[in-house]
Amino acid sequence: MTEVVVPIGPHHPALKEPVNFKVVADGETIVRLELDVSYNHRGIEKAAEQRDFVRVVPLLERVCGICSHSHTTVFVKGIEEAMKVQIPPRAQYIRTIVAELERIHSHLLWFGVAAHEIGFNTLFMWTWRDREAVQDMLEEMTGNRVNYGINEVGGVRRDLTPEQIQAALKRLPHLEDRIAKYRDMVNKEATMMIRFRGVGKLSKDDILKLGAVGPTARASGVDYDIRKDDPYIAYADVPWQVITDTHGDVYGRTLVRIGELQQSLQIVRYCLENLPAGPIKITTPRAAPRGEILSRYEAPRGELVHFIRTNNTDKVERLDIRTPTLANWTSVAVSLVHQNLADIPVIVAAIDPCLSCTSRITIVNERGKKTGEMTWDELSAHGREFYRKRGRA
Amino acid sequence: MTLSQRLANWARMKSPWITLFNSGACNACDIEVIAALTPRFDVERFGILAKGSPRHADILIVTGPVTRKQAPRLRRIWEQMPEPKYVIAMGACGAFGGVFRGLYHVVDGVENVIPVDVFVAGCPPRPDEVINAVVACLGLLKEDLARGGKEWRAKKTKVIERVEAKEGAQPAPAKPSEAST
Amino acid sequence: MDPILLAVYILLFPGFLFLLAYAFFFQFLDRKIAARMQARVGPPLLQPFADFVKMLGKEVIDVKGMDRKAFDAAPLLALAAVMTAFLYVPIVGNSPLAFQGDLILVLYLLTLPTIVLFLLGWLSRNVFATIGGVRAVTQMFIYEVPFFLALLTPALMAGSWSITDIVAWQQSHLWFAVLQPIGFVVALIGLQAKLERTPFDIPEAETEIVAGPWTELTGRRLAMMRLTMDVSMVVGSALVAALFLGGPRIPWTITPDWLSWIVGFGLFFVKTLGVLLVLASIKVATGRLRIDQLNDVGWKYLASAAILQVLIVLLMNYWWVSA
Amino acid sequence: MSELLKVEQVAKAMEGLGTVDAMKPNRIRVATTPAKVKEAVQRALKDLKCDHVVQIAAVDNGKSFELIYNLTGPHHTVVSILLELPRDKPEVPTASDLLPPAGLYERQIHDLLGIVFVGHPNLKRIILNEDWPENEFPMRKDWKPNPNTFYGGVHTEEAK
Repeated sequence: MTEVVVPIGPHHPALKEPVNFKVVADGETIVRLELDVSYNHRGIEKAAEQRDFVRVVPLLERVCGICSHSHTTVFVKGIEEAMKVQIPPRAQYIRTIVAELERIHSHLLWFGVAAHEIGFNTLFMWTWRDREAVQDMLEEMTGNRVNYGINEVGGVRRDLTPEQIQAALKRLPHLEDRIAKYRDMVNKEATMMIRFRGVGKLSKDDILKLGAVGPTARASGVDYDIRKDDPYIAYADVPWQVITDTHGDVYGRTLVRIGELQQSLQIVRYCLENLPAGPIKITTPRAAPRGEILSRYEAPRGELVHFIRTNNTDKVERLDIRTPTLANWTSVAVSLVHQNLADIPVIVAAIDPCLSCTSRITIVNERGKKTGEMTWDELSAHGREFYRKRGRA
Repeated sequence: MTLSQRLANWARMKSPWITLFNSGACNACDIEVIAALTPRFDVERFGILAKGSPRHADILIVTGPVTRKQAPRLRRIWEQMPEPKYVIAMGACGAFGGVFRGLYHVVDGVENVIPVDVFVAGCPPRPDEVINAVVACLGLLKEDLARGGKEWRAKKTKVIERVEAKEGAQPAPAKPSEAST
Repeated sequence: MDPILLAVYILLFPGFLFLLAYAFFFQFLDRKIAARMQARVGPPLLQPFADFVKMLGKEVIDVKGMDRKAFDAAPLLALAAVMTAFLYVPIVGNSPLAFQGDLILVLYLLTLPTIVLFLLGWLSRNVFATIGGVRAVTQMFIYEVPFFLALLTPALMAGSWSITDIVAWQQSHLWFAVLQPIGFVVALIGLQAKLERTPFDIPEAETEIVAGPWTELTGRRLAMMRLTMDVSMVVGSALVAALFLGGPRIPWTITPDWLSWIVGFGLFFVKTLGVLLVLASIKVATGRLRIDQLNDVGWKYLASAAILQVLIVLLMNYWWVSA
Repeated sequence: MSELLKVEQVAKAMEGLGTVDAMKPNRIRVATTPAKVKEAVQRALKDLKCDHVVQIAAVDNGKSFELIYNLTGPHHTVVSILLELPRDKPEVPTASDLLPPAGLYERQIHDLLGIVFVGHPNLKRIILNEDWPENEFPMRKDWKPNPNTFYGGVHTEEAK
C-alpha cells in the first residue's frame, strides 16, 4: 500500500481543538507524523506586559476556557508571593473549592470526549449530563459556568453563602456514585477495553525523558503532583493523596483521571464543610517589588508554570507561561508513531490537549521507512536515536 | 408560494445542521456549543445535528477571535459549505476580538474574514443562547427565502455604512491596530 | 395475480411508497430509541422527512476533476437495488414475485450499497473518502461470509431457496430463531455491520476521517445515499424477521382472507420493530472497533459461529428430517 | 518524599560554574555563563538527580536577554540555571540533546525573542503563522507592529 498523507484538522470533528496532523500512513499504520498546533497563538504574553494587575486577570482568565481558574490562580498566587502578602484562609479555601470543581468538570469533559473519540456516544452524553451538576455549582458560587472571574490579587471577589454551601453539598453524593459507576464501566465495557488497552503506551523512563506531566505522567508511575510537591493555597491541610497507575496507556490515564475525580470530590467536600470564617480579601499595594517568581500549579492537564518577573511597577515586566499540554506534546508525538490511524484521536485525547493553552508544533519521523526528503527536527534526531536504541534493546 | 416551495421552506426550518470551527478561541465557547448537544439542552429535539464535514452543514458556528494562522483556513471552510449557509460568530471574541482585541497575532473578529449573519453575546454565551442564535439564523433564513436570497440584507447594511462614512468613523481596520495600552 | 393488483403491490402498498414511509419511520425510531437511552429527548416524528427534503434543496458541489455523471448515478443505483430487494420479502402473506432462489437475489442486492460507497469514496478525490471507501470494502469482506452463512442455514433446513417457502415451513415447525439461535445472533451482528452502525461504523468514523465516503456528498446525492441506508435497514430487518422469526404468518390459518392479511402485516410490523430495537440497543451500548480488531472479531468469532451453525443444521437434517 | 536539596549540595555540584543563591527554600538559582550552560545542565541531571525540565523562561529586560532553565526531580527542589546573553548576538548552545522537551521550548523562544540556539536540529518557525515577516520578534521590548507590513490572515479586499 503506498504512503498516503492524511491531513487531520485543523477543522476536525474529533479534535474539538484546532490541531493539524499531517500523517504519512502506510495502510493503517502511521509512519510519519507532523503535528501543527500553532493555530491558537494570540500573543497573550505581550498583551500581559501592557496591563496592570487588575486588568491582566480577565485576560489570563481566557488563556484557556476549560482551565481558566488555573491560569488566574497561578498568576495571582505569584504576584502575592512577590508582594510578600498572605491572603486570608477563607479566600484560600474558596480558591481551592473552585480549583477542584474545575478539575472535576475538566476530567468529566475529557472522559466524555475520549468516549466520543471511540464512537461510544452514550458515555459522552452521560458524563456531560453529570458535568452539568458541577456547572450549576460553579455558576451559583462564581456567577458564570466557565471563565469564573473569582480571583483577584489579594483574595477572592465573591463570598460563599451558607445556602450555596448546602446546595453544593447536596449534589456531591450523586456525583460520587456516578463516578464509581464509570470506574467499573471502564473495566467491564468490551469496546472501551479493546480501544483503550495498550494504546499509546509509554514507560516510566519514556515519560521522564520526554517530560510529560499530569495524569499522562502519573499513569506511568511518575508521582509528580505540584499540590503535593510544592503545596499552595489550601492543599497542605486537606487530606488527599496522589493517584498513580502503572499501565502507562490510555486505559491507565483514564483510571488516573477517575481516581483524581474521586479525590477532588473529597477535597471539595472537606473544604465546604470546614470553610474558615473571616474576610475574603485584603487590600494590596498597587505595585509589586522587583523580583522573579516561578509560580507552579497543578492544572487538570498537568503542571502549569507561570514565570513572573516584576519590576516594582503595577505591570508585569515579563510573564512566561508554560502550559501542561506543551510538555505533553513531545510524549504524544513519539507515542503516535507505529500506532493505527484510528488511534490518533484517542491517543491525542488521552493527554487531554488544551490547544488554547499551547500553540506549538512537533515533527516526529520514524526512520523505519524513508518517505521522500527527511524533515529536519530535533525530535526526529531524538526519535531516530530513541528508536534505534529501542530497536536494539 | 407553491406547495413545493412551502414544503422546502418548512424542511429547511426544521433541520438546521451545524458545524463548529474553533478559530483560535479559548475553547470556552466550544464547550458551551458542545454542551448544547448534551442531554440537558439537547438540540436534537429541534432537528439540529452537529456534522463533521462542512459539506453537510448549513450553519457554521465560529468561535474565537480569528488568529492570523486560522484566518485562511476559516475562509476555505466557509467556501466549502453548500449554499443556503449561515455564519454565527460566538461571543465577544467573534464580534470584535473580545479580550484579545489588538493582540499582534489576532485579526479582531470574524467579520474581517467572512460575512457573519448572527452575533451571540456573552463570554462564553450559555448553551441556550447558542440555541437562540440558531433560531435567529432560521428567522433570517425564512426572510431570505421570502425575499429571494441575501441581497435585501446587503441593502439594509449599506445604509449603515453610508451613515458611518458621513460621520468619518473609521471602519474596523483589518491591520493590527496599535496594541491598546 | 392480475397485473393491476401486482402494480399496486409493487408501487403502493407493500411496495415503494410504503417502504419509503416506513424507512423514514425506522430512522425516526432508531434515533428516538438511541436518544432516550442517552437520557435525551430525541428528534420529532417528521424529522427524517424534513432532513431528506432539506438535503434535496441544498446546492450540489462538484469537486474539481470529478466524474459528475458517475457521482450522480451511484446513489440512485444503490437505492434502486435495495428497493427491489424489498419486493421479495413477504410482508402481507407470501410475496407474489417469489421464485426459487430469491433469497440469493436479495442478499446480492443488499451488498450493492457497500460497493457503491466504495465507488463514491474513490470518485470524490478526497483522501478521507478514499480511506473510508477502502475501509468499507475491507469491512465487507469481514462480515459478508458469516452473514451469508447465517442467512442460508434456514434455507438448508427448510429445503428451499425462496423466502416465502421458508416462512411457510416455519408456520408448521418451530421458528428458526429457536432452532438456530447461533445463526440468529450472527445474522443480527452481520446486519449491524452491513448497515455500518456503531460497533462497525468504521468507514464513516466521524471522529477519525471526517465522514469517510460521505465527505464529498452534498445536496440530493447525500439525500439519496442517506435514504438508501434507511431503506436497507428496513429491508435487512424485514429479511431477518422473515427468516428467523416466522415472517407475517402465524401457525393456525385464519379463514377470511383479508383478516389474515391484516394479522400478517401486524406481525411483520411487530417483528421488524423488535429487530430494530435490538439493533438500536447494540448501537447505543458499544463504541467503535478498529478495522484490524474487527478483522480478528469477524473471522475468529463470527465466521466460526456461522460454520458451527451450518454443521449443526446438517446434522439435524440428517437425523431429524430423514427419521 | 525525599526532603529538599540544600544550598551547599547545589554549590558543591556546581562549583566553578557560577554563583549559587537560594531564592526560596525549594528554589535554588545558579547564575552561569552561556558557554558553561551545557555543563551546568549535565551536572544538574547527574549529580543533583534532576529528571524533569519544568520550564525554560526567556526575558528581555531592555539591556540584554536572560535565559532561565528550571529543572526539578524527586527532591522537589527547583534548580534554576540563569544566563545573560548580549543583545546584539544572542547565541547559546542548545540543550535539546540532554532534555528532549527543551527542543520545543527553545524553538518558541527563538520565534518570539530571536535567541539562536546553536546545534538545534530544527530551528524552524513554530508559533507564528506562515506569512509572519522574517526576523520580526514580537516579544522584544522594542518591537512595535508597524501598520503597513502584512502579518498574515486574510487580505482585506478578499474578506468583504
